[in-house]
Amino acid sequence: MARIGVFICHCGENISATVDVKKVAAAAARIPGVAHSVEYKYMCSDPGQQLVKNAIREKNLTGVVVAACSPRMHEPTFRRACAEAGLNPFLCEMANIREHCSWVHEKGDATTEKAVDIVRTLVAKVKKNKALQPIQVPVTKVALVIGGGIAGIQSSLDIANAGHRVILVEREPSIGGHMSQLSETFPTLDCSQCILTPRMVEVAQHPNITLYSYAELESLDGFIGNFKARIRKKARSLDETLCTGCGLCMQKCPTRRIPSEFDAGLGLRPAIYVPFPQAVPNKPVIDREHCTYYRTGKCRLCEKICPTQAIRFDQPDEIVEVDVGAIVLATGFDIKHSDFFPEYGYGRYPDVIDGLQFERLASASGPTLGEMRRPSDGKVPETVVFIACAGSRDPAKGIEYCSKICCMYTAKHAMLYRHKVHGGKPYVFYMDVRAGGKMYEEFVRRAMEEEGVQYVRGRVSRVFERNGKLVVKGADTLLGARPIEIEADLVVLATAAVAQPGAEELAQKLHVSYDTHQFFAEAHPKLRPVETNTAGIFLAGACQAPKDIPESVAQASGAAAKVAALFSQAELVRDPLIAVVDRQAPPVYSSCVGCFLCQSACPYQAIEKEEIRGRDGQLIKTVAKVNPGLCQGCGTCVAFCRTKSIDIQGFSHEQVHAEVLALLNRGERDA
Amino acid sequence: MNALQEKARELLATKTVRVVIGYGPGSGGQARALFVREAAQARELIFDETCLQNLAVYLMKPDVRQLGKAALVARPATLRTLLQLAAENQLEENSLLALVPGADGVLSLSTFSALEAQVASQDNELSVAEKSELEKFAAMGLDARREFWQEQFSRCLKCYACRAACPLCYCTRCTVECNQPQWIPVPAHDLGNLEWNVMRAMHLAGRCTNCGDCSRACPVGIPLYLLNQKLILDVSANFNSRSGMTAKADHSLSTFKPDDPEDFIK
Amino acid sequence: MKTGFYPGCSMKGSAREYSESLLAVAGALGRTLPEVPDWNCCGATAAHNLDPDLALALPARILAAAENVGMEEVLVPCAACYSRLKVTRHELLEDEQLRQRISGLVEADYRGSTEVLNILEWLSRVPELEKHVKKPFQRKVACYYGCLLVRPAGIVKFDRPEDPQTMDLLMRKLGAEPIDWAFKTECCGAGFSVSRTDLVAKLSGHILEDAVSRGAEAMIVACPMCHLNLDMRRPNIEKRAGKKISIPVIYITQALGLAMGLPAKKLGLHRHKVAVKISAANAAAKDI
Amino acid sequence: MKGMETDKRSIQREALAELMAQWCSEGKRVLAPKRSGGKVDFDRVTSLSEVSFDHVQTVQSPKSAVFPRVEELFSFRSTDGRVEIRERNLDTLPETVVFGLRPCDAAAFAALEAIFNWDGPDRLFSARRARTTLVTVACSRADEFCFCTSVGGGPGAVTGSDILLTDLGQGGFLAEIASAKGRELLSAAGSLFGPAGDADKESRLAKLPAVFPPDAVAAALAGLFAEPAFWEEQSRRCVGCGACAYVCPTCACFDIQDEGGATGKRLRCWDSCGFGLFTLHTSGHNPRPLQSQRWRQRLMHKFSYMPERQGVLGCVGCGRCARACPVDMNILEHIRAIAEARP
Amino acid sequence: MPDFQPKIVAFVCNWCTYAGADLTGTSRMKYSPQVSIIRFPCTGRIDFMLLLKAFASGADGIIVSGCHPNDCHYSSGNFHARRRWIIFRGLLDFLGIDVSRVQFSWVSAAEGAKWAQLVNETSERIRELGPFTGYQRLRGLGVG
Repeated sequence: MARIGVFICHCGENISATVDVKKVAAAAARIPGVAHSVEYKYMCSDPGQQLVKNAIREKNLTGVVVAACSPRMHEPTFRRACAEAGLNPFLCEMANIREHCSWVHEKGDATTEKAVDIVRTLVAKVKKNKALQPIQVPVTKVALVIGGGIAGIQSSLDIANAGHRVILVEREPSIGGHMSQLSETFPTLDCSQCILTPRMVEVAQHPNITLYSYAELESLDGFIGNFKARIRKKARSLDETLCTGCGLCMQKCPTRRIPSEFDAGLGLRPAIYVPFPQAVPNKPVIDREHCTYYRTGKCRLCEKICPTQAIRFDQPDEIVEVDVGAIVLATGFDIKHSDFFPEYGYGRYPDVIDGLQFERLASASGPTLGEMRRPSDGKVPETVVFIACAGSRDPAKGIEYCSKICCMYTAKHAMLYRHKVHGGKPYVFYMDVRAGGKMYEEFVRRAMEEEGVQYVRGRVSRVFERNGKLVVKGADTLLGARPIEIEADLVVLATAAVAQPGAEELAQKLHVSYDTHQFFAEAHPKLRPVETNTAGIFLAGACQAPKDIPESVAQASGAAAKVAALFSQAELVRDPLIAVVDRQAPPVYSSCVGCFLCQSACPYQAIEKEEIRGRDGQLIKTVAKVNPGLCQGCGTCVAFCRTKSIDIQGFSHEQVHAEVLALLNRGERDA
Repeated sequence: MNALQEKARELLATKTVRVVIGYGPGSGGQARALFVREAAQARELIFDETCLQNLAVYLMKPDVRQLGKAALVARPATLRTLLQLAAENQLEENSLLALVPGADGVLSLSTFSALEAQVASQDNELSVAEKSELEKFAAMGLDARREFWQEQFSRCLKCYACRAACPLCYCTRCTVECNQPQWIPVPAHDLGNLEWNVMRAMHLAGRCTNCGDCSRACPVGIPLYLLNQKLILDVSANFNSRSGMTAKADHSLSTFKPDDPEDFIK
Repeated sequence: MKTGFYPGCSMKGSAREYSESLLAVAGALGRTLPEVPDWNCCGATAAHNLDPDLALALPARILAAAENVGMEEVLVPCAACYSRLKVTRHELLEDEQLRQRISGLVEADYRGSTEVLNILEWLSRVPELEKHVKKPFQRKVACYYGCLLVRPAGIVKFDRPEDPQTMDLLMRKLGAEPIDWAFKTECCGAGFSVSRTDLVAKLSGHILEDAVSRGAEAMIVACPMCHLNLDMRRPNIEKRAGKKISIPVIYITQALGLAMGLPAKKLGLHRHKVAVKISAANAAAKDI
Repeated sequence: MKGMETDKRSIQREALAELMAQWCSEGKRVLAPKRSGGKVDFDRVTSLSEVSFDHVQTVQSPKSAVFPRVEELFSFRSTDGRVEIRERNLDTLPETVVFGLRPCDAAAFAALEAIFNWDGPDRLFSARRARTTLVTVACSRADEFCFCTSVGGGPGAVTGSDILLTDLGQGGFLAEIASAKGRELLSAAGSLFGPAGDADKESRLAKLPAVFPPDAVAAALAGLFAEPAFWEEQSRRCVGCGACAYVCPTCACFDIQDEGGATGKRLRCWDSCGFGLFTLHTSGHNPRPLQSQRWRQRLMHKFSYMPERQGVLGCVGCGRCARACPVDMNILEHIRAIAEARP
Repeated sequence: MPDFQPKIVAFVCNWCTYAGADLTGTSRMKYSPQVSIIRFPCTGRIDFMLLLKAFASGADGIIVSGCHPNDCHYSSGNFHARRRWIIFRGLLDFLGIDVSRVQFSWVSAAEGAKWAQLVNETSERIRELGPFTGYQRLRGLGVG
């Protein structure tokens, strides 16, 4: 027989001003199964909680209903109090008579009656509550970080420094990401490589970090604390243990005119190459698509020249399988040149370039060694036009979101240009300048006011060539929308920052959700910006949304902290409010018929097939099983199950059924 | 011996299958299910317009499963049912031979792709007559529809013949058998009958292959097919999907599209 | 596909040659283009400056008339008329109440089944157009689209609004070499043709000058208004520029007719202000 | 009623209509076969014109007159841990005339009585039975599912009926008054009946030769209980629904259900031994897990256990189960096979 | 029927509508007290049978509300629920059961005002429709 305690809170006057709490307490006392019913001024105060604890002990309560505020407010408080008094915390429910009653209705009998209805409903529910034990899941304390840009590097280092093993996977031959391509960084104008390279080296040398460069995630199984990742190490075509990184092969390679990815197509590289001199690891790869040997079957010059005989033309890809407990996704972003604005002539005119190409032009390690020379003829540009929002914030022709980094890098570009070409005339066409951030606005002001950058507020309608100049036609909306034309030598487009091309595919491999732009989706836009909806997978950097370096680094450290917190326990403890599949003694074993329609409904791939076998090993039936590590407790599967074989703890069939009946049958059906 | 009988005889004689589930002559000029286990008995098989039962129902019965590998004489709806059962993990590939008698002899299908191809080649749509009957219903008005169904359901005995005859009602524990809580009242009173029938229809939504056996089974003649066909139309109109077309799990109610209609949601 | 033809006022007046060349070409391609019965003015700029209902009612009546006789689409060669019909169709289909109100106004119900087609869409659907070419149009041409064929992009949903390609592709099929230039979709001055000839001289002047400077030997157009400004207003343009500009302006249908070997007279080439010299429109003779 | 001399009268159709009107005006519930949507079934009627005469047999039996699909046994109310039970007031049960049932149906009431009052009288059943009068109409036609003559009945058998009517043609019926209740009816409306005359009842009756002796069946069954293969063969196409039991005039299995919470009713609802759940124990064990065992139970119960325990056969040969069966389990065919399988 | 006070049950998800209703309270907006809330983890959890149970137990109207599309805490529970309701509504209507007594809605945690408005509008509509006697007559025993 149930012995339920009902505790009605006045919440000062927040409840008692409109609800007759004495009447509620008296009515609750008459509900069958209620052994104790009291009201008190502040139930959440220490004396209030003591009231609950004492009653649990003295009246030997089997369940508690606290009629007070929203469970979203104080459910943890009262569950903890119950636990302290020796009652399983999951035998405590809250009846929300404040937010859902006293605050939204006028004082009167109807309001008091509704409060009684709510209490009766929760009493009916709590009678069907079951004592639940938290779920414990073992944790493999190894993190997988996908993406070796600044975000991935930072996360890896933070996790490794917390004492945990990290496996860092990078798709390109070297880590470093976009940051390694940058010239100088806003708002301090310090050299990007100078601040990045030490971190890269630290990664390479850290005893806790295993780096797989030129590698990609093949597949992922498992769940939080217990993932199994398969990583494809693409063939570098050389034996890394033998290669000393001397670079002879690169000097001798006869195929030398391949556009360099690192230089954003502005420079050239050989078929056997490292992307840039500071690469980590500093071991070349053979680009099999361009290599003469792979194309014609002849050459093998590098093989002959290599002092350590490290070249392996027949090396296959290698699959490595690793067990990891958490994953940080840090795959970064891409910039899109596509034809959002064909009228700007990108791809048609060599001197219309994007921001990343400008970075390479301005970089001391770039194709012009930092001299400002335009791609077409190497001339020093006298006039440069920067076009902001070349694709961003344009629902009609581009993408609707703001790429966030362009205002700042455009100001930086204009400034860098002025530093390198003193008499040069930089123009910036912009919609708005968005410079929120520490020292950002000041930086842009400096560009405008001290560095002689002409900011023109207006959009560019087209860019065309006339007499060897690039004519930029636009409007100056601050000067009465007057059409203007600027004859430029170089045009730089701040193209949109978009998701990496393979992002969608990767998200599907990992079962993380992604938004309409293929950026990975955070679990909550404000309160869980680092987590994904898949437990144990975290986000760092621009793979979630466009971000600048400090933001990426901050999120990377945030993700690392989440991983470290997860790894701080031997076992993962979770609320047991998850789905469970019926199990019974033989000969039934389970009422599940194994149709697995629940499987396609589960957003978390938490439903597995379990084969029930007899002692002789004979398959008796295949039934559903919920993986407690993956289940998040939404209960979608529960509503699908025709045999009612899946139930969800905390919101079970019996509980919700009892609530419905109790709510609608005032004083009638209280068995 | 006709082609079907010959095929059955051969399958049994070669022990390719242990039983051929087909149709034989029954009472009152109707056909009935016939379980042929000896080659010699194959000549009793018939296949004509009286052969209506969806024999796939027997694949889900343990008493029949224990006979060993089966060949099953399949009508168009039976083939859809087989695919739906496959999609619901109830039928393993190549565990069964579906025999489809046709003008050019008897097709014998065992792979899912063969079943899918056969189903794709047949007419799976509701007939014009079926659609127009549903339209007539829609035009009847809410009150008239309520009265109609209340009268129909008032006759329901809860004998569950509809359930037993349905090859997709293979659950070993039906919702009506759950009593903690008691979802469906056991008594055959108006409320119990309504809830049972709503539940039966909902549980077949997106799954029913329109064989019609539930209606044929009902001893008091409740036109259950109307409910099934209504939901078949709704599933097709709203989700552009149809049950029994593929052996892959593709249940229209446990999947979704982000742009599903929602004009009824405030 | 039953395709109707809405000529509009220009095609019966200042742009007769556009109509003549279109019908000549259609005939040579073996297609008939029945006119929309009892058609009326599309309202042009005037209506939608004055009365929004009228601006929709006039095109709605045309569309209803076409739909009524079972035309699945209407070819509207005039870019301005095309714009009005296309926009009207869009507005009516977006808003059922509006559709009913406008239908009430014109006492004709347009249900939306009849589509609106511009000349470029119509031509680019001709299968294997290049097979009809007898005298390849071996000239450098400036394909000029003007404002209305491609805008507003969200409604007409035709080609890239700032860098359209359809006409360039068509001209390439005729054997011409379209130039890469910057004024494809710039405004010619349009309706200011009468009121502000100075503006037209400036805007159209820029267009012609850029085309000429990039070596174009002919301007190809698909809009009576553009043609009017670039051709008839040539004296004003020349006066403003202070130089003679002799590049001819020809309709895409005329260019096609020439390439198909149709006689110049039939194509109405003699009606232009700026002479289109066509001693022999073939590869050898460069004097169009 | 056995041995009681039947009183023979005649009655014209118009008088019969008047008689029925009289019953209704007295507040009696009259249940009779009624045609609706292609099926004929018992329903409440208020006039003879609603009644079907030309059918062979109704879908359902008239047993619901005394054993409804669902009935309240008592109601209860629980307050403060004490349960208060309110018995049903049996005086409010309706006086009922079942009209137009067949002789086989009338005979079935004896089987129901034997079951319900086996170890002690069932108050509710007995009260209903006491208030029920059976006015049977003899069969002028039989179909291939009928076999009353093989189980001791016949198309014109009087046993069980209070009054048996036989259609003599031209609107005239022979009325055989076979019980005290029948005589009560007659005395209340004596003027509506005429003398019987020398009508030839036999010639109006359906011809239905017996096909098996019931004793042979009972004897054979005894030897077949432990022959699972036999029952598997017989029941293979059975899908395990309850249609046969629910239409059967003698099947009396029921299930007890409480509805409501603290306040509610205890209900008796039809059940069927054909359901897998029927014998499922709380432990999960099921003594009859296979459909073949449940089929065996059905036949054994009717043809072996009931004759043995209650001294009455559990089958009256109405053929309803065979007609209702969705998979054509024809009981006659199976019983004949059993009779012939006699070792 | 001026004195008729309908009984309305609201089945809501914990993350959006329940929180939205909390916000209504925090903002002290007023609404009709005839509506009581039952909390679920997600609209995906709401079994259609519960709606029938509510009607059978005497509800005159039902509100079902959860997160807006793409906002589901569990990413897709509401999408599954939406499909279920599409079919369920069609079936009820076909059976002659007035589906206007069931109001489906998306109310986010930020839409306190929308919740108040939804409740008031729904109560008003149910008040106009009157008690759901057509369904409530089905309660109890069909056969004496």
